[in-house]
Amino acid sequence: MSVHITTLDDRVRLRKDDSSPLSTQEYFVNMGPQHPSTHGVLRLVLKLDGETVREVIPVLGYIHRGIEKMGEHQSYRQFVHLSDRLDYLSALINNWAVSMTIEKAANIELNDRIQVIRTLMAELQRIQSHQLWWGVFGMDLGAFTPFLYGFRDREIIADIFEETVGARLTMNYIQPGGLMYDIHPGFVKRVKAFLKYFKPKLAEYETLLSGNVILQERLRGVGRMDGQTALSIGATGPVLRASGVPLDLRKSEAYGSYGKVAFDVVVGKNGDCWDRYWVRLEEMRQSMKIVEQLIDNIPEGKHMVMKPAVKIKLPEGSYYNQVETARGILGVYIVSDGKESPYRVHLRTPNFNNLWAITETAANWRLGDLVAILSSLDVVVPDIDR
Amino acid sequence: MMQTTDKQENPARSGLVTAPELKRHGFFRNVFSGIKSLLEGMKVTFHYLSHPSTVVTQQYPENRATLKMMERYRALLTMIHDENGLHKCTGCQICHDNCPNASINVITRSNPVSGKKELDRYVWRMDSCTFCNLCVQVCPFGVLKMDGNFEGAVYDRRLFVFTLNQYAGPAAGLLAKVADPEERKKMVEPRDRYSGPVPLNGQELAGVKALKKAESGCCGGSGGCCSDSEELQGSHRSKEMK
Amino acid sequence: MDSANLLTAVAAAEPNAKPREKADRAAVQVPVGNFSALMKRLRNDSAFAFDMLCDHTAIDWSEQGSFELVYQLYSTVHGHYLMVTTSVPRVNPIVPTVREYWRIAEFQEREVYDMFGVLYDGHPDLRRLFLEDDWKGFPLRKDYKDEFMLERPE
Amino acid sequence: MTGITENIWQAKTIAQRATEALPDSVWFALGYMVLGVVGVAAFIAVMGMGLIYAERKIAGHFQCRLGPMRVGWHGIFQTVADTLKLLLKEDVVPAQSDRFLHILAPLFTLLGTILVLAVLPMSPIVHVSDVNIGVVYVGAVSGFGVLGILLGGWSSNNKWSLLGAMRAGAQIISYEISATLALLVVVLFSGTLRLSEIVESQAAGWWIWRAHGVGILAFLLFFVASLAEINRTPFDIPEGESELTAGFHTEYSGMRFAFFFLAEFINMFIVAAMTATLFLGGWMPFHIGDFAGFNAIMDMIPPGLWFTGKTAFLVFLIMWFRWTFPRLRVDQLMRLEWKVLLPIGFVNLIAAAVVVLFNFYFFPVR
Repeated sequence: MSVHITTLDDRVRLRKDDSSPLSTQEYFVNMGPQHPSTHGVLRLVLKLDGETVREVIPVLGYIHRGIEKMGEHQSYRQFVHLSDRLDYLSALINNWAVSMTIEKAANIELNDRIQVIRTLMAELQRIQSHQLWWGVFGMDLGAFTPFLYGFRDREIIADIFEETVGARLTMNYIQPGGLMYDIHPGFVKRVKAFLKYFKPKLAEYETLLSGNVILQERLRGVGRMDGQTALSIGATGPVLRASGVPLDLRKSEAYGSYGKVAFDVVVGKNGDCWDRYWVRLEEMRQSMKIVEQLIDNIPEGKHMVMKPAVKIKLPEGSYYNQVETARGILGVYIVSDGKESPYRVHLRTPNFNNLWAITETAANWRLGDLVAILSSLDVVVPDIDR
Repeated sequence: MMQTTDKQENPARSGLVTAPELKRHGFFRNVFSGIKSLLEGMKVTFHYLSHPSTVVTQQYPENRATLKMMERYRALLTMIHDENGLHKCTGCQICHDNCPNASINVITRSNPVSGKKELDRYVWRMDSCTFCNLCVQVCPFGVLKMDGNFEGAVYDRRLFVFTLNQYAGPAAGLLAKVADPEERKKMVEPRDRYSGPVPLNGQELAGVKALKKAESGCCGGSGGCCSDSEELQGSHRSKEMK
Repeated sequence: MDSANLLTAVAAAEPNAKPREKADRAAVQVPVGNFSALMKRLRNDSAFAFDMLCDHTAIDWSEQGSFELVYQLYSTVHGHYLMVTTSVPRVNPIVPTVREYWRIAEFQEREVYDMFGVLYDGHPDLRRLFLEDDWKGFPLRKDYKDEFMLERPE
Repeated sequence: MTGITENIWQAKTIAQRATEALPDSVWFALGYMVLGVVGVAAFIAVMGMGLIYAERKIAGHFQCRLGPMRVGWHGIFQTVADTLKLLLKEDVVPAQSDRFLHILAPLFTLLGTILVLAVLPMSPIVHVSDVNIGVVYVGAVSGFGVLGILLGGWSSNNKWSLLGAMRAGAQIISYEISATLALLVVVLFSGTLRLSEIVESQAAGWWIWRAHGVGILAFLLFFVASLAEINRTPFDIPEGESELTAGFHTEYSGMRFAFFFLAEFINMFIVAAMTATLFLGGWMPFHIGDFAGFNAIMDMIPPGLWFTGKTAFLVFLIMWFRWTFPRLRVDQLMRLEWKVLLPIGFVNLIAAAVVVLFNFYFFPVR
C-alpha cells in the first residue's frame, strides 16, 4: 500500500539552487482567487520562470457550497433550482439535465411541445453563454470593447428569458414533468427579432476580433491539446470538439428535439486556442440554425404533464443522465432509496473536467498565453466547486 | 430509455464543420493583411461612435417612468388581495413545504369568532429566498404572485422579513359567506408589513411584531419604508414603481 | 455494443464482476481485488475502448458500512456506456487508483478523498481538493456533523 | 522661397520673453518664469482631467454606452469628482515595501512628463522654453518615466508589480530605439534639433508628405513606437489588466496612483503633440509649397488651433486603437520591435539620408 497524503505546501516547495550567485530561480505566484481573468474565485498557483509558466496548480474550493449535500435534504423538485447555481450561464440546460434524469427515472412521458420549448430555450441559452464568453475572451486578451458588445447582445436573450421565465439568470424554468410556465405570447416574435438582429452582429464579431491579426497571433498554436489528451482529461463540449473529437450529445443521444433538427457538429483541427475560439463562434451559428428550424414549429400541447404540487418519488436505484450544456457534458447522478429526497446526488460538471486541461496545456507558455488558454477553456468557477 | 448506444445516424444532418486553418504568408503580405484587418476592426468601432442611436445604456433612476419589468418578472413575493382587500390563503402550508430554503413561514390561528383554523401571518424572508417561484406554482388557490418590483434594497437586514397578508382572518371565499358586516369586522385583524428581527437559524420566529418607526431608520430605500402608519397597515404595495 | 452484450463481454473478461442491480444503464459490480485489472482491461482492450472516464464518485451506504465507488465510463469509439462499481468498507477504505488509465481520475479521486475520505492506492498527489488541507472530517459522509451546518427548520 | 520661411508669426518662447525682460525689470522676468511654471502645472491638471473625461466619453460611445453622465452636464465634472476622491483617499504603502522608493516612484514618472511639456511648441507664443537640442532633450527626459515605473514595480514588493515593471523596462527601452530612428529622419530633413525650427522648417509642407514615402513611414514608425513607449493598447502589457491585475501600480492607491494615471494620460498628449510637431507641422498651418494664395487662406486659422486640432486627432486615434485592439503578448511585442520596426527604421533612415542628399522633396527649400 502506498497511500501518501500530500498538502499544498508540499506541492509548492522550491528547490533552492545556490550553485552560482547569478543562477535564476523559478518562483510561485498566486493567480487568484482575486484576479481579473480567473472569472471569479479560481486560484491558480503558478510556477513561473520569468514570464514562462512551468506548472499550473489549481486550488479550488473558494465557492464550494455543498450542493450535493444540500441535495440530500431536498425534494427532487426543489433540487432543480440548485442546478441553476452550478454553471449559471447555462442555468436552463442544467435544469434540463436534472429534470431529464428525474423524468427518466420516474418514467414521466413528455409531450412534443415541452421538448421543443426545452430545446429552444437550451439553444438560446447556449448562444447567450457563448456571447458572454466571446466578450470575456476579448477582454482577457486586452480588448475591452467586445466585452460590452457581448453583453449588449446577451441582454436581448436575457429579455426573452425574462418575458417567458421571469428571471434573467437563475431560471428554475425546466422542471420535472414540464415547464414552469408556457411560453409567453410574445416569445416567438422576440426570438425572431433576435435572430434577425444577431446575424449581422455575428459577422461583426468576426470582423472585430476573429479577423484581427493580433488576436490570430495570440491564439494560433497556443495551448495545443490533442484529442487523446482531451479525452483522458475528460474534457467535453467545445474544448473536446476543438481537439477534433466530434462528441456532441445533442447528436449522439438526440435527446429533446435535437433528433428532428439539422445542425452540424463543429470540430477543430489542432486543439489550440484558435480552434476553441472558432468552435464556439460557429456553434452560435449552428444554435441559431436550430432555433430557426424550431421557432415556427412549436406544437400545441400542455406545458406541464403533471400537477406541480405532486411529490415525486423515484424507485430505488441509481440513475445517471447527461446533457450537453454550453460548456460540455453535465452528468447528473442520482441514487434513490425510494424516499422523497435523493439518497445521494452527484453532479458531473463540465467545467470541473475542462479545468484540468490547463495543467496539460499551459506549461511552457507565457503568462499572457495562460490567460488566453484559461479563457478559451471558458471555465465557470461555481460549476467547478459546486 | 437507458441505452444510448443506438446512434440515430442520418447522413443528411450529421455534418461536421471544421475550423479553418490560420494561414501565414510572406512578410509583406502579412504586414498589409494585418494592417487591413486592424482597419476593418476600427471601422466597426467607429460605426458605433458615429451612431449615437446605437447606445443601449439605460439611465436607471432617471428612467423609472418608462422602465417596465416583464409581467412574469420574479422579485417581491406578493399575496394577491382583491379589490376588497381580501386574500385567498387558507394556511394549508403547501408553499411552506415546497420552499427549498425555508423562507416561508405560514403562521395560523383559530378564528376568535368561528374558531376555525385560518391564516394569522404569512411571513416571507426575502434574505433567504432564491426566487425559484415554487411557492407560486404549487399554491392550489392562486394566493401568491411574484411582483416585478425589484427595488427591494434596504439598509437593515431585519427589513427583509415581510408579512404578506394585510389581515389575519379567513380567506375571501369563507369571509364572503359571513353576512353580518359587524361579525366580519370582528373576524379579521389587520397585520403590518414587517415581522420583527430576523430570527437566526434554529430560533423560532419569535416576537412577530412590527418594527417601531424610530428603529427602522431605513427611509432612504425606495422599496420598503415605514414612513407613515398607513403604509404599515399594508398599503405599501400601492407604492409601486411606475 | 448494447447493454446486454456489454455485460456479457465484461463477465467474460472478469468472472468476478457481477451485474449491478438497480441501475439505469449497463453496470457491473466488481470486488476491490479485481478492480484494477478490470479497469485496465476496459481502458486498453479495443473491444471495450473506454477512453473517457465521465464521472467518478462515491456513495456512503452508512447502514451497510461501506462506500460504493462509482465509475461512469464512456467510449467515443463504440459509443457505449458502462458503470463500474466497487465497494470498500467505511473503516480504512483503500482502492487502487485509475490515474494511469485516465488522467482526470487524479482529480476526481481527490474530490472523493476530500468528501468521503476514501484513500487511493498509488495516487501521486492525494490531497484535499476543495477543502483546506487541515480540515477535519469528510463532509459528504452521512454521519458528518459540523457546527456551522444549518438544519432545515421544519 | 523667402516668403514662407520668413518668421511671420513672431515666435517667441516664454523663456525668451523672460530673458528680454530681465534688463528692464527683474519682476517681469520672474513673472514670465512663474507663468511658465504655473502654466505647465495647470496645463497638466486641466489637460489630464480633460483627457480622462474624453477617453471615458469616447470609450463609452465606442462601446454603445454613454460614459459618465451624472456629475454636471453629461458628466463634465466627473473627473473633478474623481480627482477629489483620489486626493482624499488613504495612501496605502505596503508594509513590506521599500517605503522611500515607493513614494518616490510616481513623482519620477510625473516629472518626466512635466519636463517634456516645457519644450513643446504649442503655438508661436505658447512655448515655455526652446532648447537648442530639443529633440535629444525630449528623448532623454521621457526616458525618466520608465525609471519611475521600474522603481514602483520593484519597491512594491509584489511579484505582479515586479513582472509589470520588468515588462515595462524591456518594452520602453526597446521601442525607444525605433522612435529615435524615426525621429532622426525628421532631424535629417530639417537639419536642426531645435523643436521650433523643426516646426518652421515645415512651412513649405509637412514632413509627412513632403518627403515622399519616407516621411509617412517615419510617421508610422514613430507613432507606433511611441504608443509602445507610453504603454497604450495594443502595447499595454506592463499594466496588462487581465494578466497582471494592474502591473506596476498594483500596490498604489490614492493620489500616488493618480500620479501614474495622470502621467499616462499626459504622455498620450505628449506623444500626439510630438508626432504632430515632427511630422504634421506642429502649429504650422497646412501649406503647399509656395502657393501663396492657398497658404494665406490656411494662415487665417490661428496656429494654436492647428496644433490643437492635429494633437486632438492623434489623441483620438490613440483612443480608437485602445478601444478596438487586443493586446500583444510580451514576446510578440519584442519580435515586432526587433524584427519588424527596427529593420524598417534603419532602412528608412538610410532612405531619408538619400532624400536629403539629393534634395528630393516636394518643394525643396535649400
